[in-house]
Amino acid sequence: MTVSVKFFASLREQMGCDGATVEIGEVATVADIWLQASGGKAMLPNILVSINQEYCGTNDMVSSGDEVAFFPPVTGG
Amino acid sequence: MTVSVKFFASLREQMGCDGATVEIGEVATVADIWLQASGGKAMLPNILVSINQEYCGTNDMVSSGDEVAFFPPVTGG
Amino acid sequence: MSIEISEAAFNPWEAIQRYEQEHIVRQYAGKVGAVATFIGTMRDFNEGDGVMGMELEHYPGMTEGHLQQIAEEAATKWTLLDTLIYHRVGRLIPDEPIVLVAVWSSHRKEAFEACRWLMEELKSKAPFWKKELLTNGESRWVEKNTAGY
Amino acid sequence: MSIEISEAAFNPWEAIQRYEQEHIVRQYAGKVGAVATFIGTMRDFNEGDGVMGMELEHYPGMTEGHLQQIAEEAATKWTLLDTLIYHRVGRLIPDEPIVLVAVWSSHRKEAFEACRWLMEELKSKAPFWKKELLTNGESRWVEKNTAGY
Repeated sequence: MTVSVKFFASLREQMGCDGATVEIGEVATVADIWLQASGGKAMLPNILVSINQEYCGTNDMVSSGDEVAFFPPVTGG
Repeated sequence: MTVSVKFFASLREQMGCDGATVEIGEVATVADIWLQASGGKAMLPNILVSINQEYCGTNDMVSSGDEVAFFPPVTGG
Repeated sequence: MSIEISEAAFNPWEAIQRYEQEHIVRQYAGKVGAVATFIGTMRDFNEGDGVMGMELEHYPGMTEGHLQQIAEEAATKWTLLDTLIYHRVGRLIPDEPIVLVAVWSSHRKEAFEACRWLMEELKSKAPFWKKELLTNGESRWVEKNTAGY
Repeated sequence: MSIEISEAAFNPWEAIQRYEQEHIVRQYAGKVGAVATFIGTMRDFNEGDGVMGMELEHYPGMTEGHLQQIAEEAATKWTLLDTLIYHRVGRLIPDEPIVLVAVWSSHRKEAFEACRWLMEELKSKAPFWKKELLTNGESRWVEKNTAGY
């Protein structure tokens, strides 16, 4: 399946890109998506994740066509 | 001594006047002032009192020239 | 710090802007991180009755003094930059602003807490009294405020 | 209820007034008793360093959705009349407003509590990120917000 990946803020700078399209098998978690999109980097525990713009956990299952985002702690307001 | 007395709001309406000048002996408490200014009426327990525009208690001593005010619970804001 | 009591109707947002222009912009350039404000306005209902007007009485002198005291006390309890309090007296009609409290600080916790504390102090101790003119033609003194916490 | 995210600098007091004229005055005539507002503005200092500019990044779509969610949740937790949230993104300089939260209700307790809760929710969950440009020429991502309670 195909999943759209986004990185924001300091994570975007560390990754050197604001996102990617990931091709992966039909059964995959957010953590699997991270491993593939990051090229195997460790994911820091404070990284936040979302599927289709809703917060989720790293063990949540991803579906084809989903938008999965990874970003550091938020600092708005 | 002479003390200036003020009434506010519903108490002013009940008394029928917004204040009075009270002549009283040299040793007097706020409660004494009330008795004389009100003509001996009972003072409801929720009545607030001040001497020279600072909150005080009914047993506080009054001095000559003081401004003593009696008023109902406040309802501003 | 400014305390004002007036019979004049006021636009609270313009009052805040004017105060910022005159007392905040230059004096605290770069230092303000938070502004918490509260506006109390006159409703056309209270305790189940329609209200068409209000007469707001106060104790001239003591009211200003008491508001000044609580503004100074807030400035000792929290680290604040400035405080503005404006309160109407006299005759009001529904939707008119009654009270404005605005607090400027560097951090939001202080602004939020001081603004709310000032309003509760004002409502519980500042010598103001409201008399409502009801739509049924009667009038009555408001006996107590609604709970703030 | 209105949620707006914009690169355009804004005057918060004029934004509130405009919103009141368009959405409050007629719809809630006589019903508003309380308006609590919070404005967050950009300081020229943070964590002991001078700050001369800020780049505010967000997650387009998710940010709006998340703010809409918390505004709707506030309206279930408290009895509110209306809520306005405005948040800047893009490049900012000191003293510019970053965020505005305004809550209209009939009673003050609800307005105060909802306004503060919305700000804490926004700061802890809404996907915005601040990058500071320091006066020493360096830039850095803000790693966490200061405590709100």
